[in-house]
Amino acid sequence: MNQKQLATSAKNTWCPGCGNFAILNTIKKVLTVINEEGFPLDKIVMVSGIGCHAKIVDYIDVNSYYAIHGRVTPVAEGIKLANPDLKVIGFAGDGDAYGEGLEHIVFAAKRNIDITMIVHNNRVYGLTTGQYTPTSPLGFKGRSTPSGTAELPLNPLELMLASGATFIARAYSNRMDLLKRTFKEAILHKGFSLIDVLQPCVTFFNTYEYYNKHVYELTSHDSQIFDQALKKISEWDYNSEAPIALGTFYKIEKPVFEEQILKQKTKVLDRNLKIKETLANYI
Amino acid sequence: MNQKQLATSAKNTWCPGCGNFAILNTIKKVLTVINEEGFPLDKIVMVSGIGCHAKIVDYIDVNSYYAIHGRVTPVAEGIKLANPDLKVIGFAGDGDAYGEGLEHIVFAAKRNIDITMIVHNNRVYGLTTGQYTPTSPLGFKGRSTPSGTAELPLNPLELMLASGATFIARAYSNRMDLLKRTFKEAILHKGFSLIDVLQPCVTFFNTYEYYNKHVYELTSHDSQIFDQALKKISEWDYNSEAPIALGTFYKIEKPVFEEQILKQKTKVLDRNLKIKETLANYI
Amino acid sequence: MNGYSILIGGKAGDGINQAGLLIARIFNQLGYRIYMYYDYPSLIRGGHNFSIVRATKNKVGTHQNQIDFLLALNQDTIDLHKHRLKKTSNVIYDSDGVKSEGIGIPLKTVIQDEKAPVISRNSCLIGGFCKAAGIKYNILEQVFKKHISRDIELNLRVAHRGYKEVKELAKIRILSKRPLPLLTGNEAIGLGLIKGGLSTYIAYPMTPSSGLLHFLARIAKDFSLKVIHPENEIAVMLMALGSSYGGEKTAVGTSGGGFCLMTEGLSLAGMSEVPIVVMVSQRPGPSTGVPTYTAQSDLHFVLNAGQGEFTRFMVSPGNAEEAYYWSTVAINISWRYQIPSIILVDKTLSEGVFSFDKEAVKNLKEEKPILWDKKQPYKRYLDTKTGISPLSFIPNKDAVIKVNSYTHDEYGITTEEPQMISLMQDKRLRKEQYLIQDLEKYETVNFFGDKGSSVALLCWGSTKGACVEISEKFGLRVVQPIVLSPFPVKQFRERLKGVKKLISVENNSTGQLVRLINQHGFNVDEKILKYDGRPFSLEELESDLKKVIK
Amino acid sequence: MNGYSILIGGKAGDGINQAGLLIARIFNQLGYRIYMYYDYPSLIRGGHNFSIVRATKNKVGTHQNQIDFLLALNQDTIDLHKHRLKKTSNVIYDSDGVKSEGIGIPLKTVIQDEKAPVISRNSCLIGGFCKAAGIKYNILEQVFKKHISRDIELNLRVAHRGYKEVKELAKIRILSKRPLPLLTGNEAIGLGLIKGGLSTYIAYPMTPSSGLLHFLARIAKDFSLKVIHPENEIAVMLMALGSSYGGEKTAVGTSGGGFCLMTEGLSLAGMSEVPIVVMVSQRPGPSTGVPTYTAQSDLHFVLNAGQGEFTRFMVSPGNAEEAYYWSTVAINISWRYQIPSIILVDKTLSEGVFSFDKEAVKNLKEEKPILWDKKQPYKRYLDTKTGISPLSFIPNKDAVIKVNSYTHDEYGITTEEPQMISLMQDKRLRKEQYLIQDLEKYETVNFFGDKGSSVALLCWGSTKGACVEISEKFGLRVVQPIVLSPFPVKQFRERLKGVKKLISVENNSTGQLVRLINQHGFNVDEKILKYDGRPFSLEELESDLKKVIK
Ligand SMILES: Cc1ncc(C[n+]2csc(CCOP(=O)(O)OP(=O)(O)O)c2C)c(N)n1
Ligand SMILES: Cc1ncc(C[n+]2csc(CCOP(=O)(O)OP(=O)(O)O)c2C)c(N)n1
Ligand code: SF4
Ligand code: SF4
Ligand SMILES: [Mg+2]
Ligand SMILES: [Mg+2]
Repeated sequence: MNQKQLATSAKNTWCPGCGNFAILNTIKKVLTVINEEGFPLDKIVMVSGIGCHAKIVDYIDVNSYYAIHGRVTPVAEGIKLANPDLKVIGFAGDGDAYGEGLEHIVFAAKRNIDITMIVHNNRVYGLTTGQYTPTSPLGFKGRSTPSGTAELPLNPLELMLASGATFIARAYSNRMDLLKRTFKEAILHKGFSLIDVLQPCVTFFNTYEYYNKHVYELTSHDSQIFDQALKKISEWDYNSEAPIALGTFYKIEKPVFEEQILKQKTKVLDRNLKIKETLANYI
Repeated sequence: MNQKQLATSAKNTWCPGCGNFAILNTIKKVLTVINEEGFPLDKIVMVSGIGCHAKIVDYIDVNSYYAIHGRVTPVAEGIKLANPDLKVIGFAGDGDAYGEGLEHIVFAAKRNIDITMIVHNNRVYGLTTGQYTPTSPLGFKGRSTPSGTAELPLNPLELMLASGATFIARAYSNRMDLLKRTFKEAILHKGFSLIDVLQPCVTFFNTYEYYNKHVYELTSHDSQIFDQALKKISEWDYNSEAPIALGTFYKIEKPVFEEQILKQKTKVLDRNLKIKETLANYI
Repeated sequence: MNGYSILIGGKAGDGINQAGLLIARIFNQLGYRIYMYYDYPSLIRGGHNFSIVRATKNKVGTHQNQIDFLLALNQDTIDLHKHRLKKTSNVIYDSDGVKSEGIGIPLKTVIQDEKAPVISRNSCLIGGFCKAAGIKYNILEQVFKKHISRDIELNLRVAHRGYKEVKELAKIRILSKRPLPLLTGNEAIGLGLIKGGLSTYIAYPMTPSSGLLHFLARIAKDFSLKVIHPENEIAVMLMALGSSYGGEKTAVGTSGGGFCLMTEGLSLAGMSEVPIVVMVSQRPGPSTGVPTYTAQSDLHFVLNAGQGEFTRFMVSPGNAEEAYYWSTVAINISWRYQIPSIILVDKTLSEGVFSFDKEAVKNLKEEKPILWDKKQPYKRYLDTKTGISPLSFIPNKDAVIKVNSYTHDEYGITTEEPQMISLMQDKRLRKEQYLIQDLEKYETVNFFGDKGSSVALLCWGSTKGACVEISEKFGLRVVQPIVLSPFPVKQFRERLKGVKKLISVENNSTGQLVRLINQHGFNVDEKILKYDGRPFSLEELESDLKKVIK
Repeated sequence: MNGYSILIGGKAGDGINQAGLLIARIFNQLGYRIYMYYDYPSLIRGGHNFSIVRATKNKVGTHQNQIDFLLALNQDTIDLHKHRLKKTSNVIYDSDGVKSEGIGIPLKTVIQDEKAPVISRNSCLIGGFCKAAGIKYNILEQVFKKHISRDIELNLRVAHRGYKEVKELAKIRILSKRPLPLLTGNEAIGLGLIKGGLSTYIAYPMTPSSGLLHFLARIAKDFSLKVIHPENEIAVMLMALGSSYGGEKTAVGTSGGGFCLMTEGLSLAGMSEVPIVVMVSQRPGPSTGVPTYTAQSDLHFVLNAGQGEFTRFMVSPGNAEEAYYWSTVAINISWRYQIPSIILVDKTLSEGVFSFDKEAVKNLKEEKPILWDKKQPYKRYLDTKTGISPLSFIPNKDAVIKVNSYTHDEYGITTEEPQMISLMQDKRLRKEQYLIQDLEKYETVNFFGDKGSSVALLCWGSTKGACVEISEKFGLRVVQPIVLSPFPVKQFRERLKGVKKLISVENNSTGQLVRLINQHGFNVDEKILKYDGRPFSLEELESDLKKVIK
């Protein structure tokens, strides 16, 4: 399996220069590598929401559920619960994961279900032509807020930390090597992982220059320590000018939800017999 | 206006011993005090969800919107936006505010809209007869999880801190004096405030004894400092045995959303004229 | 109807549902068929709860206003229900707190004597009732031993005290029928789904659907089910679709307000053609309404829920056997056609208790879905004659399985081409045509009473019970469509042959089934509607009926 | 239809909508009436976008397949649309990138020469078009100056270059009518709501409803509106109800998927009797479907959305004037009756551009709701003859205003009493009866074409445009119910008098209006359905029509 073989018949319709291309190319590479290392591609499932980001599932020839806006996470969770042998990767937008359906990442993190969420965070609603999202800076002028927003952005990674996520990272589409390492690490992590990928939207919020100036890669960071993670995560609040750390902020081990659920399962040999027995209890 | 006058024709249907009685009596007292201090009662609006807690609006004779499960916050926000002169107090359950509609408290906190959320946190779904909620301890045996839950609880206050809430407190229905002080402080706070009220459910999760043993009141705590707030908030994770701090963890000043929104408003004298002018721009 | 009605009442927290069930089980042992109605307000302690147990020779499915025994744990029970008493009725009450005629037992004293918990007052009362009704103590003992898990010795002791306190007043006949399992409608649905291969149930609690969640959670281990209760109904539906796409036969359950939050996912199921079974149990709306009571007022909402047009299967069973049977059908059809199957019930059916006769139900098997034969490269949305595209499951080395909420081509890739849009819409709708044919082999429209009568009652779901029973008295025909989507026009027309006067009986305020049959060119002559949250009692329906048939 | 059709096409990002609008505005200045259809896939850059501008003497509301001018910014535009050309049509294209017959203008060269941005290619093309069409440059100049906000000088320069490059090929007649504002359906709705007193608009973006959000956000300051875009559609609806309860006239807008998430709140509005206006703009489903295209496939969903039974007002306007007028009615009725008012449109109406003649619209005023007269102690849910309880607003020293999602008594306190449940359901439903009477004073069912014809087209919403225009050719009657709930049975029956053959024309795959009229005892003889995401063009409808009328 090579990257070419991962292509589909779909025509790519992202804007030239969009940060999504790097995400697409990188995930293809990572899937290829994982596959070469022995994990079968047919055990990979991609899930996406609705938005520019979401088109990624049309562009990669692996199993996928192209779902609805804001609901990537529960779909991914359901797939994982159906078959814990699969690697389930969710591709969400910032409007998607941090706005419309914010509750789901909180609960997936709380459960520590072993799925990976890749958030294409362009800090704007791309596909609906440029409204502010939960991570847009204060005063952002979008089509629903022509005089500028009146709210500070969320720091989604701080929220993830507070929710009990066991793997939290930030990457930047324009730093493809780190992107690749982070994707792989997250996918291989056992437990809930979320990567906030800074993904410039050249059309509605072109942040390349800004990020190029401010990003740096975490070094000598102990990702097992909550306080260190928090410190680095809160260094940049998605609003003020500050250094923007990239890399894995937090990574710990905790029991995963699906195993707890499956523990409760037993093998039933004859359902009809069991129904009979159950009914007998109700006489 | 005295407390008696605040009564309605509704018959109270909480279980004898329920922590909700203390919340009811305390809020009545606080409303009476606020009123005596000059704030008119007809500018108070209560909003509630659905659950045992929510019945509180039936028991107090002030303006109220008895809304639906999980949606106390947006209703309260809408009322505040309609008339910023009102004091809007939301009464929510833990299933309500931390489960079904979790996203709303995060966004209300992010916006710093000046409403007060009082969460009757009995750590169980009371009215639907005892299922686990987001703050039930690991292994909780409710009717939907007879073998015990497989997930750790959320710490809702940590989540609120990560969401930008400007007033975060915890109280205990069985410590009525602090409850009263905290309610008043929260209602008078300008900005989004949330109080997690530990409220034992005698029927489905009787925690009186446990709390009586573990709670203590915060002293020499600087509620303006994020790190101190976090430290005290995370001392107890709603799961393990630990001291349970009561009081105001965090309290800071930030611009409030409704003022930002209203700033954008102007007075229009003649709508018809303005429509004509607008149409002229479209010729 | 050659049987008995026993009402037991008290406060919430007195264990009235459980007490009613114990009485029902005692009659069950005596060879009676059971129907139990349980009435309770939305609160946990206090208020007034009551159960009416009907024990009859032949199966019934509704309660009567008039009762033979009134068992009162508190004064309310007497005050609120004494109008139900006939001359021959007996009252048994807690003489420690209740003023009444009839037989008093000092329940409080007894349990204090025995150091038994307060809740065991009802055991004592049941003991007294058994004696009064001439039911042997050993029947009580047998039932208690099997069905009381906690403090059984204490309970038996206080029951025996009750038994001794009272004189025999009647002699309930023992019938020769074998006892049957007593199931709520929710439990029957659960077992029917299991029979059809259910492997995962996902739900968020909401009365009156929660019973299904609780039941399946309780028996999960026995059937190796995954039972999940996530953050809200949106997560429920979307997780369920993920699970189903992952190959697990998955169902969800809720009531109106929760169903609202599932509608977006339902439409996704329609477009992505991922099977899903949805149990919706109705209660009076709008909005929170009267959450522990009953209504049939969501028919058109559920029938039309979700944007766009897609095929859905919907059934509304009218008793436990139908609930069991049609739940199996629902899951089979959902997977065969890759469409949503909806089981629409209400509080009356969900929480009502029925004698369940499995032998009376045609035995169904779990059906295999239509699977890919590997002859051609895999296309998830292959356009076929029936509109059904063969399934393949993950992982499959030879198939990439792409499902999509956008309009898509056969492979599952998004399209905006006009021809493909129409073609795929046709493909999806075509399934309905085949489903209609397929359904011809089922009895989709039930038929009771005097089948030759030119006056017919039209009902659906839980109102069936009252209609069937009353029809015997009036010599009426009863027509009950069970399948509501796709509407079984052909069978319905046959059932109506020769009907001159059609009278609909519904638990709603506008006549929703009437509106549905109107769409198909049928009309009714009269509507009998009840929308106070309570099901029709036999007597109520009788008196309403008398107003429209002369 | 004595007019012109101009198609301009290019890639997303080429400014095709804006270019079409400029052309429309130029014709507007020449005294023409405008209808513009804009077609674009769901992507931001690339793909193929086109606008068809129709400029006619009398108003029309649909596009034609055949065009008089084809303006091509890229090769696709030629390849995809050349079948639309007549013998007399003219093609103008970018000779720097397109191969075609007709008139080439080296657009790329021109803008490079002028150092103008790429997007200004369309200005150059419009310049060339004006010359070819014999339209005076000063008209172009006037329109550009008014409607281009950025780089106007540069745009005029390249437009002039285009103007000079081309020879005059035709001479568009100047008509004597005064120019009218050109509005999208969404904008007309926005102004109609404002006219009715809108003070707060809350929405989450969703095509094709977003235009209303963007428009109201843009003009918010002019009308002192609060325009809020919260976290999701659930928050939208619930915030809106809070706002409305707080006394602000509030509306929300969305499309099918977002509407799903509002259904629970809608039912809450029904029960709590808090007024709300909901604009729903349809697109092809199920689920995400084809998000930037059109459909009329949510009628029954919207009509029945939300658990329980409650009165709702629903209109479906068919052009900008109707959108304006009925949006005012919708907000007035919502507040008068304290019920949800729904404005159901679709992409075609929402994003189509219409000449808007305010003078042709009956002038309506913002109506005051029915207010408490302070004579009796305040009861939020006072049971009145009409079912409408007088309103009081917070703060009011003398009134405590309690609204409730549970069934409640007159004061707003929760109840579970059977009599009160029925009584309050009757109260709420009674409003519908009064609303029906009230609506008699409006033209709830439109009537066009040959009103005596025994063959009638039945349509709703945006399909009106094509039906009305084609009816002239065929001498048909057109019946268009605008109010869909409560269904105006009386007026509808009158409009159908003498009809022998009724043909429904709908943009969906099952005939949803047909199903609705079936409920009221009406039938159609033929259905013309289109469900490929595109509206009917005049020619398509003509050919479909020929198949069913002979
Ligand atoms: C329930 C619902 N609401 C709204 C929409 C419309 N919608 C489609 S994509 C989108 C926003 C996408 O933003 P984001 O998730 O950030 O993705 P991006 O396009 O930026 O990649 C919205 C609001 C929808 N499809 N469904
Ligand atoms: C959308 C929706 N889902 C489910 C319910 C059923 N329901 C009513 S109250 C409740 C839980 C209440 O729990 P909580 O908020 O903790 O309140 P408590 O009763 O414990 O005070 C639920 C699930 C509902 N009313 N609406
Ligand atoms: S709009 Fe933005 S996010 Fe979407 S494809 Fe274009 S550049 Fe990328
Ligand atoms: S069930 Fe629990 S929360 Fe509800 S009233 Fe009883 S004690 Fe209180
Ligand atoms: Mg985005
Ligand atoms: Mg609770």
